[in-house]
Amino acid sequence: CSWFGRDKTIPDIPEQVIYNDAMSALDAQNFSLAIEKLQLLEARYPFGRFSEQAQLELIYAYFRNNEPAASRSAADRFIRLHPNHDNIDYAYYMKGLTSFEEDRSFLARFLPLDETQRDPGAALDSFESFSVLLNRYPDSEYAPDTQRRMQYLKNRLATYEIHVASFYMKREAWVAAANRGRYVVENFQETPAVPDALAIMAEAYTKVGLDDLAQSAIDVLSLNYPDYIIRPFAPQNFDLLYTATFGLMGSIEPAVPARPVNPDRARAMRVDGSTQPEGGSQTGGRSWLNRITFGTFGDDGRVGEPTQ
Amino acid sequence: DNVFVVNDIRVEGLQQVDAGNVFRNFPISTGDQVDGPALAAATRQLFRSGFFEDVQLVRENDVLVLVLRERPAVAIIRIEGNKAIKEEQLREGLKQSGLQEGDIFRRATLDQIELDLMRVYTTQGRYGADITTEVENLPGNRVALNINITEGRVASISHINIVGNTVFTDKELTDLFTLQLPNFWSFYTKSDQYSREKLSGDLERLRSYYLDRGYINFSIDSTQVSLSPDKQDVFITVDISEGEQFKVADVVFVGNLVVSEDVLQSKLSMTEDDVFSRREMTDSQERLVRLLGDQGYMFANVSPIPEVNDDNTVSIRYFIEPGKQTYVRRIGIRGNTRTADEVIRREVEQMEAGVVSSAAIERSQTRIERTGYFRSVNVETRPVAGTDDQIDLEFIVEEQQSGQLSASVGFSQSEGIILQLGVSQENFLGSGKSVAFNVSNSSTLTEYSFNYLDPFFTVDGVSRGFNVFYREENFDEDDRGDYNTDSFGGGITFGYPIDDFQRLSFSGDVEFLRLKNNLALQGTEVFDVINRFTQDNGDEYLNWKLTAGWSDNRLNRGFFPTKGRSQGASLEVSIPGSDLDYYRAQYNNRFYWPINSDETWIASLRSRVGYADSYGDKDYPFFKNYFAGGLTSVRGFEANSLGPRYSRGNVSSAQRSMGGNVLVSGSAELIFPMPFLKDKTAWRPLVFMDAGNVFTTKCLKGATQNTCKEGVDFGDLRYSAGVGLSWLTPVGPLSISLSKALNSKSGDETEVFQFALGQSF
Amino acid sequence: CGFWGKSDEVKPSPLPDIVSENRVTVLWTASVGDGPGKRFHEMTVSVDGDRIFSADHRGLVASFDRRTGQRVWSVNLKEPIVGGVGAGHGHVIVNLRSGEIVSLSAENGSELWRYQLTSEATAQVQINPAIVVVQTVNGRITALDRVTGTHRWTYDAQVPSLSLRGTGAPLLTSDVTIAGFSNGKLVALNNESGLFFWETRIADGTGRSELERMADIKGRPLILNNTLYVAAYQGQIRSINPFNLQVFWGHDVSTYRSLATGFGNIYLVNDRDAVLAMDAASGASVWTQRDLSLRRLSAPATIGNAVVVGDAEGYLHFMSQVDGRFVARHKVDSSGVTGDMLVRDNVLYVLTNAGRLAAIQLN
Amino acid sequence: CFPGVYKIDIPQGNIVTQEMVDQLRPGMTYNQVRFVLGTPLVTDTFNDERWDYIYSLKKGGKTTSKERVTLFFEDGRLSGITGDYKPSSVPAQ
Repeated sequence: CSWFGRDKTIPDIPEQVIYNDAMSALDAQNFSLAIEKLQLLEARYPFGRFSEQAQLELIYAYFRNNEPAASRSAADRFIRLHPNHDNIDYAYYMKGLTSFEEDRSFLARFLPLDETQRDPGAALDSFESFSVLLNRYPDSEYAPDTQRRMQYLKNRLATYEIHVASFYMKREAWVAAANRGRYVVENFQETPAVPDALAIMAEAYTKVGLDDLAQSAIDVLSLNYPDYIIRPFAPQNFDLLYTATFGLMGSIEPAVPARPVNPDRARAMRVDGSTQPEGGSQTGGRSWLNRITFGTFGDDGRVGEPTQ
Repeated sequence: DNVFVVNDIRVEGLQQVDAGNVFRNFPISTGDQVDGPALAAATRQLFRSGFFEDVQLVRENDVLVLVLRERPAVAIIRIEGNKAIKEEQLREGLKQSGLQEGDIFRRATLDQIELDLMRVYTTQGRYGADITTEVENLPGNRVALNINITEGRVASISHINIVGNTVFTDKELTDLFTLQLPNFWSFYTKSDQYSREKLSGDLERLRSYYLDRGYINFSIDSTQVSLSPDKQDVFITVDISEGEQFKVADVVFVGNLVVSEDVLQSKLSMTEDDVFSRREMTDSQERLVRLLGDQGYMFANVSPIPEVNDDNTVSIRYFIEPGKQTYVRRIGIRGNTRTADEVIRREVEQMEAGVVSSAAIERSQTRIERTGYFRSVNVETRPVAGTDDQIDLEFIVEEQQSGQLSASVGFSQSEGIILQLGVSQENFLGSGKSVAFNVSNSSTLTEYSFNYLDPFFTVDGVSRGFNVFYREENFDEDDRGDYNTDSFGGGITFGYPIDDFQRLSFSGDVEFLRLKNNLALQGTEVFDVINRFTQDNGDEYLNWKLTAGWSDNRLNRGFFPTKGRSQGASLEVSIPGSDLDYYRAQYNNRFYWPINSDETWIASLRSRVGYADSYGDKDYPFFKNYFAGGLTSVRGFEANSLGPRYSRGNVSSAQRSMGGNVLVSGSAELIFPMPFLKDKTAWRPLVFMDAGNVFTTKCLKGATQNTCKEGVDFGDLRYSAGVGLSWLTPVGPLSISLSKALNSKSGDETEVFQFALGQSF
Repeated sequence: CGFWGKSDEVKPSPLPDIVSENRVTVLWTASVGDGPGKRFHEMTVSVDGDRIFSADHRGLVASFDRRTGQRVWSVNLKEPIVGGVGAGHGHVIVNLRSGEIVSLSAENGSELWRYQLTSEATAQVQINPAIVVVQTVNGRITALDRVTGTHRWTYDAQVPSLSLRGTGAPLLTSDVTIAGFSNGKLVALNNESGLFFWETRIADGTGRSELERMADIKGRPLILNNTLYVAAYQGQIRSINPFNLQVFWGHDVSTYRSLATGFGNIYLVNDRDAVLAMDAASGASVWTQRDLSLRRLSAPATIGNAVVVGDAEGYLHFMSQVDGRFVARHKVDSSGVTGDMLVRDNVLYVLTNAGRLAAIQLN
Repeated sequence: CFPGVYKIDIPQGNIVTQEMVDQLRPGMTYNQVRFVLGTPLVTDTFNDERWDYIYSLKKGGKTTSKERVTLFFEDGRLSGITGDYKPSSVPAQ
């Protein structure tokens, strides 16, 4: 009994009209309208001429409407339905991009949160989707950008490993720290974190008495990174003066590893032509602001990332 | 037969389906040489794609013509008449049986639908339900499916009969069941509605009831479920044979005991000639597995095998297989989008590349929960592929805003611009450090304060923090006496754990304070008393204070604890050489007992006692008194309004409490689950009863109106009762309480409604 | 679509208007405690000599004089009774909820013996000079010695887990017990040894859901000039030669009530509450009375030239055995009639759910 | 400088006992060694013919025990062993 005239009889709009409306909405960047049209197209003409293209556009529309989860599931659905479609690489690319954006979370843009110390889960998903794209469709048009983003993700994940390694050095869990270092050396070869990893391995192995392992790490380090300054990761114990004066009198904070190369910033640099790498490579000096706020704000004197 | 080379393929009859789909499912392409069987196979494959009702191949000399008739696609599915089960649930059921809008319609799925939907209803005990579907053709080879349902009433249980029970009464056994005869509460509990899962759960409970009381040979011979002819009443008959009650003959450990036998023995809760109980046996088994887990045998397996002897006794053999010594390879942390990895990892007692200990993993989870930064903390263990003795751990946290942000800019004629900005963050920017600064300037309070605490100054959890403040307080506004104090100072504090639960803390502070009397109240007792105090002790004081503290926190969670207790004590002393020489000692404790097994009903008790006095020749400073009343002490009374009073005007009723140097307060609470809401984790409703007051051992000199009563008199304790609610808002915890003062005496200022942001019960 | 009311509730048909051709006279009425109660227990009355025996669900057992309705004795066992009253050869047997059956002396109601069964017995216990036979819901037939109540033999049938409430009462002859089960099978057992004579399937119990697979034989089978008539729920009605299982006739029907016979017909009330009359010899349908549909009728009984059924509102509907037209109607009380009725010497004995026992004559 | 600070135990590396080492025989494959001693937590990235079984336990801030056994392999076979435990039958490397 349709009390409120509930039966939805949809007037029959031809396939072509819906598709054109969707395309114009996309061009006008009215993404929610585009999504609505594309969904209508799929419901009414599930196997029509435009259904595959509609599903691809839907992935893009959700992404720009910043619904990453919906975009990723639309991409998954497309991959499942059309395994050998000729521009399926776009779907993989978008899957990688959605988790890439999710990793640099909303807060990171406004608060000084260093995502290399946060949950690497999204970064791992993104890395996986991108690597599927690269080895299945090496000559896809998205390969170069994917390459760059994977390099960024590798740096980010490597830096995360170094953070954990430095914690375990502070904790004096030497084997744990060494293994984290080894993980970087074995999995993230061409990242700026490798020298730190080797330094940690060397120091940890010496602390635990495996001097020959330590020596081989140092040999590799000095061979490949001659200008790297080895500095202690394990903290000396605190003297009373330092504890009472809140480190104003002397800085023994272990240096935190290099910041990863960030493609967006790199692009920004190329755009404004400045070649001077950001942040400079002040060594050792902790900014005044950083001291006062105990390492919360301001530049903490980390070694600037090496010029690309 | 006729073999020919196909030099073109033509398709006829396509409406909906895209040509690409056809060619993808049709193995023959132009230029192939084909014969009869190949064509037949190609037709079958195209048919199997499911797009077409009929596929015919016609040969026009060298052109192969595919004559296709498409299967209709389902455009719309309309479901009518469903009340008890929502449409999405039904549509989900349909999707599972392969039918959703846009799919191809096959006749076979039609009766599959009726069967699936009927099964959804019968599992809910609606045996009287009746489902009919019609297919309505639409233009463009599409169909609409109209499914109409008459749900009928849910069959309710009208007879549960257990036959063969002699040891326990019928009532004792049927009370174990979740299925009950209809009673007053049935409309809410729905316990009278039959479902197969509930019955099998109940039978399991019945079996455990007997097996846990020694009846090892208990058996359920048959279970008969029957319906009345109109299918509205369900009758359940359970035939059992109880067997004899068995005692334990002996307990033996067999296999590779990596731990000494008496340690294993200590974990048993059922030994020689106890009555046999299956639950005790399985509980002991779990404790043994945990014991082995603590020793690093993560994949240990303990299987208890009871052997029935014929003299009504059972001998139990625990067969122990420790498996390999297990190690943790990597510990992952997920879900911390704001909190830094180290802030969580430093709470984890299990080390990477170290022997695994399930006790350490459990303590780590409790420690992370106790930080109060997270709404939920879970840990998963996953074996490492390719090894049989390594596992990876993963701590998954769900972050919760802890701390509060308050900012207000106001203007009132009497006070001018009121500016207040305060940030207090437990987990400041995810750094695990707690930072709070407060800038406020209004008539009652001008304050600039900053305090900071790093709970992990050293990796072992030695905390270090400090605070600085400048404050001008006019106590008149918030009822704490008629004087003003200007003070500034600062201090540092250290704390460190001495075991998993207890911490010691030491801090040193310096404070400069100036006391100003309120000239408007000249001639009143309050004025005289303060005046007399400043005459005897001066009105400016420089104090050096040392405070020692002890805390013992065994609560299971930082937010909304449901179990455990926490207590703490502190002693603040001003060192000789300060202008005032006094000490303030206080002790507080909190207990939580879960009442039911899933810890949604919790009883909690809390109490606080304080004593302060001066030890030199100076008087005890009244502005360091304890206060009582308000949301965090005795609810139902205005904040800080309890305690001995001094009159502040000639009218006798205009009195004001100045606090006291002895504080006694306590509260009993019953916490219950938030009704009506699905996600109950963010709410904590409770009913409470508070009691408390402050007393003074020596009334201030110069008191004339004898309204101030000396000495501690428990008769003066004030009581209140009421209901309270804490809610974890995205900004921070919000608490409100509605309370009734039970024995308020004349002059007490009661308050029914009280609330605070940033404070949780 | 009933927005507020229970639109899905199935409504019984209204009282048909009738021209009463016969007169109903109530010889006597008596009250038997609270009667079977509304829990769908099928308490039946039974007669032995000139006594009639009945019980209520709280534990009261009473005996009345069949002619005058005078209470002879009544005993309260103070234990809930779930099964109908069996009487015969000096014994009155009731089935307790605890799974025990209690035999009282027909003379004075004193307890003779008790026996603990392995499950619940809802159907009336059958008594013959030598043995007493009872059927329990777990598909078991138990035979006990009539005098001493000691165990003689048991027979177990495999029954499905979902069935209609209660079992049929077995048909006890001098040397054979014929019992129908909820698995749709009819079984004949030797009274001496309990051994298995034969078995035949009355309902095939197939279907896609547990509901459709229910195939209980709940009504009592009927023997009419040594032909056996038996009917099943969602199954068939069959006329069988009990000696060689030859099936004279059979067709699909669904009933869970006992059959009745008269004027050469077999009377049956199906699960939609239509009253069907079939010729006993050929099985051809004589007449069908649908005006009482969905009034939840009791099993039919024949009295004089009428066939009578009770309904859930307590009415007795008398229909002519010739063409099924209504000839009389009488309201006993408003609690409804569920259990089978009993006719002896042209007097109808009815027990209503509230425990009112009435002796009724039609002339 | 804080008296009585509670420090958690820090176990690191594989527990190795004399009985385990005694079960080692020269020429054992990687899997056989792994079956006896368990998977090594320390392997040298730059030389996979060498496995180090080290164990250290720091209780209450002080290292209470520290053991080390290093195994050497030649083309997949156990060839030498050094460190705190030495089985009598294997020639010292």
